[in-house]
Amino acid sequence: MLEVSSLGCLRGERRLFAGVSFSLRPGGLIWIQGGNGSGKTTLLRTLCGLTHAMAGEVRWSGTPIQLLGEEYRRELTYIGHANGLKEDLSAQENLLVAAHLVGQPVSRAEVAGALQGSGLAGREHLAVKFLSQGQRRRVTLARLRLMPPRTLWLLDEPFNALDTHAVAGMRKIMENHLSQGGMIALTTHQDVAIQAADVQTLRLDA
Amino acid sequence: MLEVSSLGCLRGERRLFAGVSFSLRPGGLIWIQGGNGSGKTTLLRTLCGLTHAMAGEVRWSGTPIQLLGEEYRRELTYIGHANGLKEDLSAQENLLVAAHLVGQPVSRAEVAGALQGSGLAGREHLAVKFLSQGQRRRVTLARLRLMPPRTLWLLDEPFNALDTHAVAGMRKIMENHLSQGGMIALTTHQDVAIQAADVQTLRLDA
Amino acid sequence: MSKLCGWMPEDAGEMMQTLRYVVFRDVLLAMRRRADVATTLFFFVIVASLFPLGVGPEPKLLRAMAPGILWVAALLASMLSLGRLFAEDYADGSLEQLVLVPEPLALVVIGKVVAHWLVSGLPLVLISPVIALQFDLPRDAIVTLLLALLLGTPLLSLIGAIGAALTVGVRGGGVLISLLVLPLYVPVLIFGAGAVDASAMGMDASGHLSILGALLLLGMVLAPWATAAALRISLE
Amino acid sequence: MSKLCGWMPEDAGEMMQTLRYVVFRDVLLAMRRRADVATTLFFFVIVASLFPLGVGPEPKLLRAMAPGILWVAALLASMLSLGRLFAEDYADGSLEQLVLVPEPLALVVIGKVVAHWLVSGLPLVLISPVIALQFDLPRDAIVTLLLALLLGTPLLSLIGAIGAALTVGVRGGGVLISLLVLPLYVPVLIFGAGAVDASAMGMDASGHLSILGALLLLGMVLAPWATAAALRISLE
Amino acid sequence: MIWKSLDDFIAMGGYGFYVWGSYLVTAALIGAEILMLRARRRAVEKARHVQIILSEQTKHETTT
Amino acid sequence: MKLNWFKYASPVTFYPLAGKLIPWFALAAAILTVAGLYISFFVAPTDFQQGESYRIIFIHVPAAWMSMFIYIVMAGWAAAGLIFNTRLSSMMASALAPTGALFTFIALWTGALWGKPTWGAWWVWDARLTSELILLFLYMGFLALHAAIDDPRRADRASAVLALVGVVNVPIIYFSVKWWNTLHQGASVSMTMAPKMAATMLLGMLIMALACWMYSIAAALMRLRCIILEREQQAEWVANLAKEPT
Ligand code: HEM
Ligand SMILES: Nc1ncnc2c1ncn2[C@@H]1O[C@H](COP(=O)(O)OP(=O)(O)OP(=O)(O)O)[C@@H](O)[C@H]1O
Ligand SMILES: Nc1ncnc2c1ncn2[C@@H]1O[C@H](COP(=O)(O)OP(=O)(O)OP(=O)(O)O)[C@@H](O)[C@H]1O
Ligand SMILES: [Mg+2]
Ligand SMILES: [Mg+2]
Repeated sequence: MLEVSSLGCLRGERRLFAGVSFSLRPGGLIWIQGGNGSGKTTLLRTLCGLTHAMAGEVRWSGTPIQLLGEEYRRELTYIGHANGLKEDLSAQENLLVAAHLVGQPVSRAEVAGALQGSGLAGREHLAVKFLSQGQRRRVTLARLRLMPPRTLWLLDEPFNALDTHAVAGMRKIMENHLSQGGMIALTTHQDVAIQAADVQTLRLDA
Repeated sequence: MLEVSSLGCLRGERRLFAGVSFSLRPGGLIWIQGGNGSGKTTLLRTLCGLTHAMAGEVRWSGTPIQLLGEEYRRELTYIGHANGLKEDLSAQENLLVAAHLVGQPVSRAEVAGALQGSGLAGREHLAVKFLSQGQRRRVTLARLRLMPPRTLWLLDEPFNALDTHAVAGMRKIMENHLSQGGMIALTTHQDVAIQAADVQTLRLDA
Repeated sequence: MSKLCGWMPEDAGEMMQTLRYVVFRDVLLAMRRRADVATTLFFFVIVASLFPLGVGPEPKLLRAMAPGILWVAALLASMLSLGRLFAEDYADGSLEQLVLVPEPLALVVIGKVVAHWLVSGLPLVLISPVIALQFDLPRDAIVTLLLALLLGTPLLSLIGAIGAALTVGVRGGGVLISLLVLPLYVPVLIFGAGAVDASAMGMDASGHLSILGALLLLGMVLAPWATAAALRISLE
Repeated sequence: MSKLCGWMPEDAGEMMQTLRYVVFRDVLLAMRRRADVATTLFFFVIVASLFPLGVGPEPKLLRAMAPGILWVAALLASMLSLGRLFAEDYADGSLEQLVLVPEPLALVVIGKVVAHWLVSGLPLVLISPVIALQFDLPRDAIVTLLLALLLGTPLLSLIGAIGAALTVGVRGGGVLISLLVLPLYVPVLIFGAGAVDASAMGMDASGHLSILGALLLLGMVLAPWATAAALRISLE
Repeated sequence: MIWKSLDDFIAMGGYGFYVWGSYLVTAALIGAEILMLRARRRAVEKARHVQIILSEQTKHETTT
Repeated sequence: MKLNWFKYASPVTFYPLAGKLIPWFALAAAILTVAGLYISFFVAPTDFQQGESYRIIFIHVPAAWMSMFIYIVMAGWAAAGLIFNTRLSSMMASALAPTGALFTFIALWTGALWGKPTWGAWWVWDARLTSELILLFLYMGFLALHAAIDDPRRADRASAVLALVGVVNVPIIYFSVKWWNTLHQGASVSMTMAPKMAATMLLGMLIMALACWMYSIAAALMRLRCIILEREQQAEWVANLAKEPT
């Protein structure tokens, strides 16, 4: 379980947000909303420990995440605004390497399956630099299709650049993850209706 | 007037599209649709002369654009998927330099006005690298607010990363441009209803 | 619509304006990092100081090597900063915008090269006498060194720009490119170091210097066009 | 949920796997961009071959300079390729992903350093005898050179990684990195060149070599941690 | 007394250029550091002043 | 005791304390400088080997000492800032760096001016000279890195890592350079002084060194106060400061 208590963040001399508290249980989704620059990305990065909070705490199963380190990182998948793909490697290679690096030894067939599911069949071996913007995003998101998935997904604008078909596909993946007891924290400016038992929203607007 | 006749494009061994023909008159908007990787970006880049077409021709007021060169570039504003901002310069400096480079000598006050209109008041002097994803996109799009605008706008996913408020603002700018006799070619996966007299759609799906 | 597009005067002044703004933009970017210029200088000084550490402190040996050392250091300092001449613009999408500027692309290239030289070439020329003193070069040789660097560093920037443009978003052919561009530096180095060498030995260096000057002229005429062509190809 | 997270064995094998895949990834990438590897190598060759051109053909002078020049060239070549060690990963967002890998970050750093050495250090070691022959070094000295480079170049990669990590996301990183790293390279240069020098003069080089070895051990123990700390700070 | 005259003092036994070059440059550098510190201090003070005025204004606006 | 220590480890309490200390250190520096210069130029006798050129020693050696000492102190503060995460320590480190670099430069400059009449060259590749040059590079690296990172907290931490790496390396560099020079004898000139340093010379040198010390502390504290003000613009206590005369 992810618990966030009275988290606050300063940027430059500006207070981005303060007193953010929520908790996310298995099967729960939190949709972080707010205008451009309201601090959604900063919040997500704080949740995965890349940025330090000025105030408050993030706890995973009761322990502050700084104390957990690797144990916490093992539970989480963060997909940021940047795709994190190497332009010179193919989609297949990118996924294979990424999965192995986080200790998820997938086979080539599994990767091919995930890419196929993302509508990239026939482009598995093309260097990522040749792919279109939306195709790159699809490759990045295909990580979420590789089994067995991490528990906590932190997704920053996952639907950016995706066409409607791909958005629908992603939605299904996310619903599936939630129904299996996963957790998702999500930001998006698009109106995507995700069906889940436990959906919270959090507005960060100043 | 922009005329496109039986344009075709190959990528690798793949035929992206072929036989694309349309014409865009003053006040006209063309919405280029298609799934991820269907060739929308490639088409837009061909329209501004960054990519050469395999077949067919693009004509501006009757002359092929390759023959026009600078004269054509003087008429056009292309906003691609990448923002084209320098991270170390402030929003204000970025806009000033960009405008002067294309021979549009704007004043500081005009730039400040455009930024204000884009909801970036108070952040004019912050280096772009500190801005959020959506704020960067807003800075890029603020070029379209600077007077006097170019005639032909080629916009690749302008609404990416924007919040709903900013999308509405952009829509108004675009409608205004069209009503003044401008032309727009646009790609977007989001459903934005732009009110204009002459709206065409073009589907590129394979 | 004619009102929308006809507002702009088409004259040489506008070309100058584009040029000025390209230079302005790049110098501004460099100035944003106050440390940037100083860092290039220090790099030059450090590289020049490394050689004595490797070769040993004998003044005679060092004096013989000094012209070569100084030129290699200059070449490196200029080359290190060249790598990013177009790469950053390419990555953030502003290179596309520069290519779409309604002036000849070669003009934009000239602007970028001038800015590069102002930021990384000129300071280096100015500090070179101090380093020449560390190697105990005679006064004549120091003057020649200054002149040679003044002619040579812009040439390095011009040649380097071609390489930088070719390697923007390379597709495979990269090995060939480095094969082509790196050897182009060699003449600059040979004549540059040769001039200083000659003058350190009390001979006339004007032959070497005039060859450098001729190369510079040739470079100024040809390199911007080659760079512009290379950029268009890379962006395709 | 326990099923979701409990599938993974936690053992040393897994750490090895992470290490192996970091190395694999970076070497693969380098192979895709063979131009980079070639440029490093070329640079080494050009810097080293320039001196005979600049200094003149006296074999005695050349032989005296050779160890120093070869080592400085190696230093600079290794440093040139450092700029890309983390910068590209940072720009495309994959550095964040590497930091989030559920193994100690120092392990990832070791992987990247190993890959960097394989790609830019090793080829240089392998080509060095050829260049040493150009300078007419005796056979013993060439063997010593090989050994010294074999010990020294990994150390260069290790020290360089700290500088690369500190300059991640900093503009002008390429030049700044050299300002940070080159002074730290000095001991490697001195003992490396010293070893070759000693052996060229017919003396025993094992003292120098064992100091290099000791420095390498020290570097292997300390540098990955410093680099990991620097990376975390840079990503903050 | 070591020095016969002021000229003798300035000449420093023929090493005047080197000795005074050392001391005067040192003095100049230290003086420059002090001046730069002063300037920095003044700049901070000015920025702070502006900010205080601004914050007082906004306080005023929000209360009224 | 412990409480007291941490009280002064916070910028809020240290700021006024520093303000009170600065005049005293500045005064001490001024008095010691006058005394030191008097001894250097009017008391110390002429050196029979080098003539008057040796009088450079009274600024050269203190500057060289300070350059090395300040680097170590700076690295110590940087380490404290990194480990205990105290803001003040990191600020102290960045306040010391420019002064240290300044003294390094002075040591180099005066050394070069001394070398020309003594050795006939502005510069020789001697071990001590070379390691002082490298020390200048290390300072410059620290300053450049700090200036290149915009976020002050990040800049503090990154340059602290660099300072620590440097401190591990400084002895290695020092000894390697020393060894390097002894290996290649030959034309290099070794630094020799008058056989027996007269007591007055030593006294002058020590007093000048003390003066440099006092000056460094005063300058670092002044810079520290500026840094505190710059960084804590928005903090309430800084705003309150303005209402009281400083
Ligand atoms: C650029 C040139 C020079 C540099 C960078 C330099 C640097 C240094 C350094 C770093 C020290 C302190 C060493 C220590 O305490 O272990 C020092 C001390 C000293 N230097 Fe220099 N020096 C230079 C030129 C000279 C010259 C030309 C002379 C005189 C001929 C000289 C005479 C001395 C003396 C007498 C000491 C004090 C020695 C001691 O405390 O053991 N230096 N110098
Ligand atoms: N150094 C700084 N000084 C002032 N403001 C800063 C600084 N650094 C970041 N900011 C501000 O912090 C905010 C960062 O927001 P963040 O990226 O988290 O926004 P977001 O909610 O993800 O927005 P978007 O929807 O555009 O992605 C921005 O408003 C930015 O202007
Ligand atoms: N060298 C190549 N070999 C094969 N296919 C290629 C090559 N280069 C590009 N492509 C394909 O060309 C297409 C480029 O599409 P483009 O970027 O124009 O798509 P798009 O319609 O803009 O998509 P999106 O909605 O994702 O932005 C992609 O499908 C890509 O896979
Ligand atoms: Mg965001
Ligand atoms: Mg596209």
